[in-house]
Amino acid sequence: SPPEKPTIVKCRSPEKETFTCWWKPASDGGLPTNHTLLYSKEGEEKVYECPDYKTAGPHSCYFDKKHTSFWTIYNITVRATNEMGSNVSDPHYVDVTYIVQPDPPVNITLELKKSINRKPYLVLTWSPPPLADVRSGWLTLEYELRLKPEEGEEWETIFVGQQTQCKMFSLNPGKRYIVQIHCKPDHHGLWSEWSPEMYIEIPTDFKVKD
Amino acid sequence: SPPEKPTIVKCRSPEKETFTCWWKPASDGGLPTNHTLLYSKEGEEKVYECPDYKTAGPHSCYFDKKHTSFWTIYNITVRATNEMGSNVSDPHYVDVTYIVQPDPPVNITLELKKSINRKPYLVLTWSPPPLADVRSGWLTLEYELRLKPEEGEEWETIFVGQQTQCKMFSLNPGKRYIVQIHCKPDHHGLWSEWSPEMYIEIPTDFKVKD
Amino acid sequence: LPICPNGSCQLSLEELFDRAVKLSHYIHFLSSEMFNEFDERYAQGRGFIAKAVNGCHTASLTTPEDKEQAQQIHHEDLLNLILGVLRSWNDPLIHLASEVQRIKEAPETILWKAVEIEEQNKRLLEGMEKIVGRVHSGEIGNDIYTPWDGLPSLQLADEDSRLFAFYNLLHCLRRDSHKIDNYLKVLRCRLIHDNNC
Repeated sequence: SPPEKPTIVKCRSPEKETFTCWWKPASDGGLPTNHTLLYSKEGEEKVYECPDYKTAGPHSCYFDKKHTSFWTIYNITVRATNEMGSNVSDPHYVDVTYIVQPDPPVNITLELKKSINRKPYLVLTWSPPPLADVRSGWLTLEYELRLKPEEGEEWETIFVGQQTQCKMFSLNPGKRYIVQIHCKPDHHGLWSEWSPEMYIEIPTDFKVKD
Repeated sequence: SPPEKPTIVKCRSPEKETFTCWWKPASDGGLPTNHTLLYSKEGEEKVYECPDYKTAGPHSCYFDKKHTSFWTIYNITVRATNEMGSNVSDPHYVDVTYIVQPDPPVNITLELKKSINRKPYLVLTWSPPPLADVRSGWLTLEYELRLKPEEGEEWETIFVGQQTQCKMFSLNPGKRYIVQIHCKPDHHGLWSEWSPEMYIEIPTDFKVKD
Repeated sequence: LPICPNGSCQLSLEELFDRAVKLSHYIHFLSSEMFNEFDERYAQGRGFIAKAVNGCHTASLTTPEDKEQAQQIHHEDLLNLILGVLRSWNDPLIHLASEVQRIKEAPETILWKAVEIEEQNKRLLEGMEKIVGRVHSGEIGNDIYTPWDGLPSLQLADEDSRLFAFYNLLHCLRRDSHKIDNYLKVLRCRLIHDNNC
């Protein structure tokens, strides 16, 4: 039988300059099936085929800079074809600005300090992911951090806007904390993955480096 | 003896519509000396005299809207003359685009709120300086705020871009903080003075207005 | 998410203007940084600013020089002017990106910016043509354009003259990219936010 219609899973752009779409084949009706990704741009009749099926791996289409425009909305479909016929996915509309998902922040540092009233506080600093840092002003990122005691269940999440440092005051001496940070373009776009887990132990009575 | 040559001290525009230059007279050779400010504009041979020596006080020249152009270089000199002769300052090249220094932000409000996880955070709001016309888009301002515990030494400075409000999370309960804000045109120009100091006390355990 | 009434999707004019302003801001930010880096490294004490007076190839385009002029000009004329200035920079930016490589010890940051500005300028031109197409009642004016004949001066043997040619081009790029950014911010407030930004 003809193949069932495939599904476009997602499209992502790491830096608002290029983007990639992935699809999931459905049943191939027991016959060799190939897939063709077709797209048109808002306001244009012309239909184009995927410029590069290779770069991003199987069942994917990679749009390089030349093929990426963020002044238009892409109408994307995937057609599955075998000798018995073909079937086309539902259309997937893509506006590149809405699918930007940066990489996680880097160079995260945690430092314990003591305020004048001897209470410990934690200073976190981090840097934007390399790609976004190079394009500051073009890709403005916002950050959110989360932390919880190692054996605790609930994360405490704090949105810190565009800052790349934060002070955490209310920490319990003697506790070991897990800290992670992620980022997202301001306005539209998606949160990055969380950065790798980092650990910090708040000593019960600790001396500050003078 | 003839007067020594004067020096043009600085030129400033408070709202990217008019500008003023100030000069410093040198020794007047013991004789009554008067000063004439002359300028020419890029692309024109004609030399003009200062349109208004009064409005901005002594040793100044005020250029109203009619006499102020952007993206064009003014070549400004000041001539000191007494009965023995005259002397001309070095030329001062000015593009008004780069000398905009606004007044500080106004209507600053500080409000303590409690986040879902019962942690206090501070909401600051402010307005652009009245002189600055940000509504038309001709002038776009960026803001930066600083705060520090009253008895603390180090200011913490936070750049907030074009927003006119900010949420501050990392605050130490029981502390009294000093807060100030200043602003600058986007891209070019100079930071305004800091707004007057404002104080806010973070209570150790405070009830949020429900 | 994008507006997709009955399957035909379209970016709103507001969305197009927001992206154009973000891009023009970024291009001017880069142009300004590139000029400052070049000025600090190659132009100190050479008195180039006095010579740079009236040296821009786009000087013949009558563009608004103050707030009143920017507010009085009809938005279609201002949009066409922006298109004209952008088009006039296509050619010099292509050559700048290649000629900058030949400057002695040109730092990587200047090289990278020259290429990035050339690419983003083309991108902004694409966006402006889209905006003009949306806003324009009549045909998109293709006539505003000023040619650039500065390539030979970027290749002069005499170092001082060649460096001045670069200085002047970067000075003009900083100026014109700032004009475009400023005009787009004024147009956005006028057309999208009813002059109440």
